[in-house]
Amino acid sequence: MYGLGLLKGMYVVLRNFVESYYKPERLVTVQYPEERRPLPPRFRGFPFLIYDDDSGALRCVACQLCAKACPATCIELTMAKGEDGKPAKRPETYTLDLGLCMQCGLCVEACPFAALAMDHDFERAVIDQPEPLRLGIDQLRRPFSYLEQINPEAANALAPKPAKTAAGAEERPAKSSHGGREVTT
Amino acid sequence: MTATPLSWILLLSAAMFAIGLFGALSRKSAIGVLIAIEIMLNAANINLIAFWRYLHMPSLTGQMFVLFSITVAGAEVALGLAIIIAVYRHMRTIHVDEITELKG
Amino acid sequence: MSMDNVWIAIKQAAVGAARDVLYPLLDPVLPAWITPERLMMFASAVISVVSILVIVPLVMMYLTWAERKVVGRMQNRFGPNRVGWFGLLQPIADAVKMLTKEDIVPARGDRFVHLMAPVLILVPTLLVYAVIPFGEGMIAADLDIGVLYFLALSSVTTLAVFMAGWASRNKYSFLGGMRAVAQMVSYEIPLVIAAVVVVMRVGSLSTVAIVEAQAGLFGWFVFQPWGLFAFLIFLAAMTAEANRSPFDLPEGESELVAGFHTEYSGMKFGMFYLAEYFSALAQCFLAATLFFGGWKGPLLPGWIWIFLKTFVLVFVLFLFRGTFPRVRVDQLMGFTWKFLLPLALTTVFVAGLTYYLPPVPGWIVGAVLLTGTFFVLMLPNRRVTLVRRACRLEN
Amino acid sequence: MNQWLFVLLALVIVSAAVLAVTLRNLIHSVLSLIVVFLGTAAVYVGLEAPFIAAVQVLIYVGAIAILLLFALMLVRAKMGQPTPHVTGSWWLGFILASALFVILAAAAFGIDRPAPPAADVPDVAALGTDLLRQWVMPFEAASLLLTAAMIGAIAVAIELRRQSRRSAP
Repeated sequence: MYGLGLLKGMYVVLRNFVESYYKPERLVTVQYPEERRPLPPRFRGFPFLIYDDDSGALRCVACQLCAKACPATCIELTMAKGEDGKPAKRPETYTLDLGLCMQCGLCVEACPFAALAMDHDFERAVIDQPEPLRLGIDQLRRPFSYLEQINPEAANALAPKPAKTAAGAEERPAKSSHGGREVTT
Repeated sequence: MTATPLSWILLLSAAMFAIGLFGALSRKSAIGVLIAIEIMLNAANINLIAFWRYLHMPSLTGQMFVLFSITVAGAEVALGLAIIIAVYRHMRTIHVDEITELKG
Repeated sequence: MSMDNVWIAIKQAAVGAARDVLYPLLDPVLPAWITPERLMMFASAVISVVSILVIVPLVMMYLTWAERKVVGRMQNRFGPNRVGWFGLLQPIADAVKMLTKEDIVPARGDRFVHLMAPVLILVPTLLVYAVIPFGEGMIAADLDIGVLYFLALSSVTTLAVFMAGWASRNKYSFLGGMRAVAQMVSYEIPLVIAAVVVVMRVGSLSTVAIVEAQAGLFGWFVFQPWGLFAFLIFLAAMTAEANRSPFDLPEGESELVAGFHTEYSGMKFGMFYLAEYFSALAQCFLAATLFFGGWKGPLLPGWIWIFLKTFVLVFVLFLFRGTFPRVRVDQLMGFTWKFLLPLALTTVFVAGLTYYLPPVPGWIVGAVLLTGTFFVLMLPNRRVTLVRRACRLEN
Repeated sequence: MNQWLFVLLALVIVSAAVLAVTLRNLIHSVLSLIVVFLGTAAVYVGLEAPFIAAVQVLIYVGAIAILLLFALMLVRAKMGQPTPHVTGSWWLGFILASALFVILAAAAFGIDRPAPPAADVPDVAALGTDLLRQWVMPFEAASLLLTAAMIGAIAVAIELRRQSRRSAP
């Protein structure tokens, strides 16, 4: 019948309206600044550099793979020189241009040394924006414990390589794949 | 209104009629002429209602005349505009003094 | 003393006071031709006008708030609840924003027509409230051409929409204006015919007489077959006339930015916004008067009944807005010329026919005839849409 | 309603009519025409004919004015620049019109009738019954006329569309 579809539509909307007053799952929105909905673990904010809690040393070895992988070329880094002039395996400068970064997460996947992870903070609105939006090493570095807190599943995937001392074949299942890049089931 | 003498109302409608006539004669665009004709029609209607109100109060002939004159005016404007649009489509102008030839 | 004539008592007291207190006080100052009766008439007129100008904008302000709350809840989200307790101060916030925003007039637009359009849309919409009976004696002007006065004035707003569209010198608002005028003109005819159905049965154009004729609960015209169909046509035409819900083509945000009032900002845009809600509210009041027995109702005083009925109708308008997608222009025109108009004409015929039949068989005959025409009229409309889709699928 | 109110109203109507006839921009002249229509409606209300006033507003302002505006749009008359809007021999028209006005005014001054009281003004119901009793023939004729006018107007418009389709390749 011609009008039946209209009535069905109206019935559904009316039910939604009435139930929103007594059924909690009908009302999905929260009062944002006061109440916050927990972010899903795999949420991709801007990338950050991981450093081991105890040693405080960055896990990044300045291999430029993330810079190459980034489609928006927003990562620039230079390798540091050791005391004796030889290149040391740590970044001297590592800048991430927030203006260009589109939070795609390719750098995290490209990094063989699991030194990058995606952050969970998205409230970056400020009144006077410092020009330009480039974050240096000290703004990007985060402890590994922070990663465990926001994204436990990725954390154990990027677990620090078991120390050489605790040699035991069974502790190192991932011997074959270089770095901690097993595919998490 | 009761205190207004009949002659004042007739004066108003005469003035409106004269203005309409002037417009119809002097306007260059056909739609301007139609506007002027509308004013003349309104002037006539005012006269009808004035005479009905002052002279033949109980009988409703005056109002009937005005009702039918309004319907006729409506039909007339519709047709007039249709013709004007047809003329414009054909001759690309609606200035009355340029629409002189009678060819189809 | 029911609540109804409390209002009448207040008014008489005020008018009496005007004569006894005010007139002697001002006598030396007043010119000769102001006699006590004229002063009383003037005082009662002032009271009615002031009461309308206070109540209706207030109701309208909280109509906007209610609309955003209700449509929000329909979409599983809160309505505005930031400003004030339940967002109750939201209308005031909107009003302040409207007032403080800068007034822009398009450069090559027609200044005078651009300024006149909001006036020409707001004034008739407010004048229309003089004829709506809010309660027993609570009507500003009981004209004996009430309904015609209402329809005549609501047709003037079409002109203002055109002026707004043209004067803003902007392609989209001009298109929006032309669409709005075409829509309002073609939806005015079913609106007028639906009102004529009720006027024909009551035998008088005055809204008070129409309400008096709907005595008793089942006396409402909605319970008559022709009354129900006339109400449905009136409802459809009403949403179209107010450019709302499924027919909000003129200010279709997606295509025409904001339709005819794109180039308006600040208070002028506010006036358009006001006028839209005023006319929707006025037409809901009229629908309540024509079909739902105005202030007639069992227990509560009259004016509560008419406000209740109007808010139910307004809720239905919100429901439309929450449910229906926007109609295409050809569907819009096809719906009124091929479906609403023939249905309205048959309703007039059936209403006239059943006038001479005794009540019960009349009701049945009316119901059968009208539902029959409804289904018969549906055939051409449904087949047309199906056919067009079918041929599109082929090529 | 008394004399001075009527005089004020008359001034408004006459000035709007003069504007409607002399304005260069056609859209403005249609708008002043609308002021004339509303003025005449007010005069009808003054003359105790409210039904006619409402019909006047409904038909003239609600329909005819919009029809004129639509026609203006369709004709795409060059509204913008000031084209010479008055024919060469406008002064001839002026003389003729003023002569006619003088004659009508002279006739008008002769008539002076006391206005009957507003009490026995027949109400709308009487108008309705009269319309379908004594005046039923003109009523039907008017409906025929309207249909004929509608069909005529459409016939003129449609014929054009077929023409333009043929000319367009």
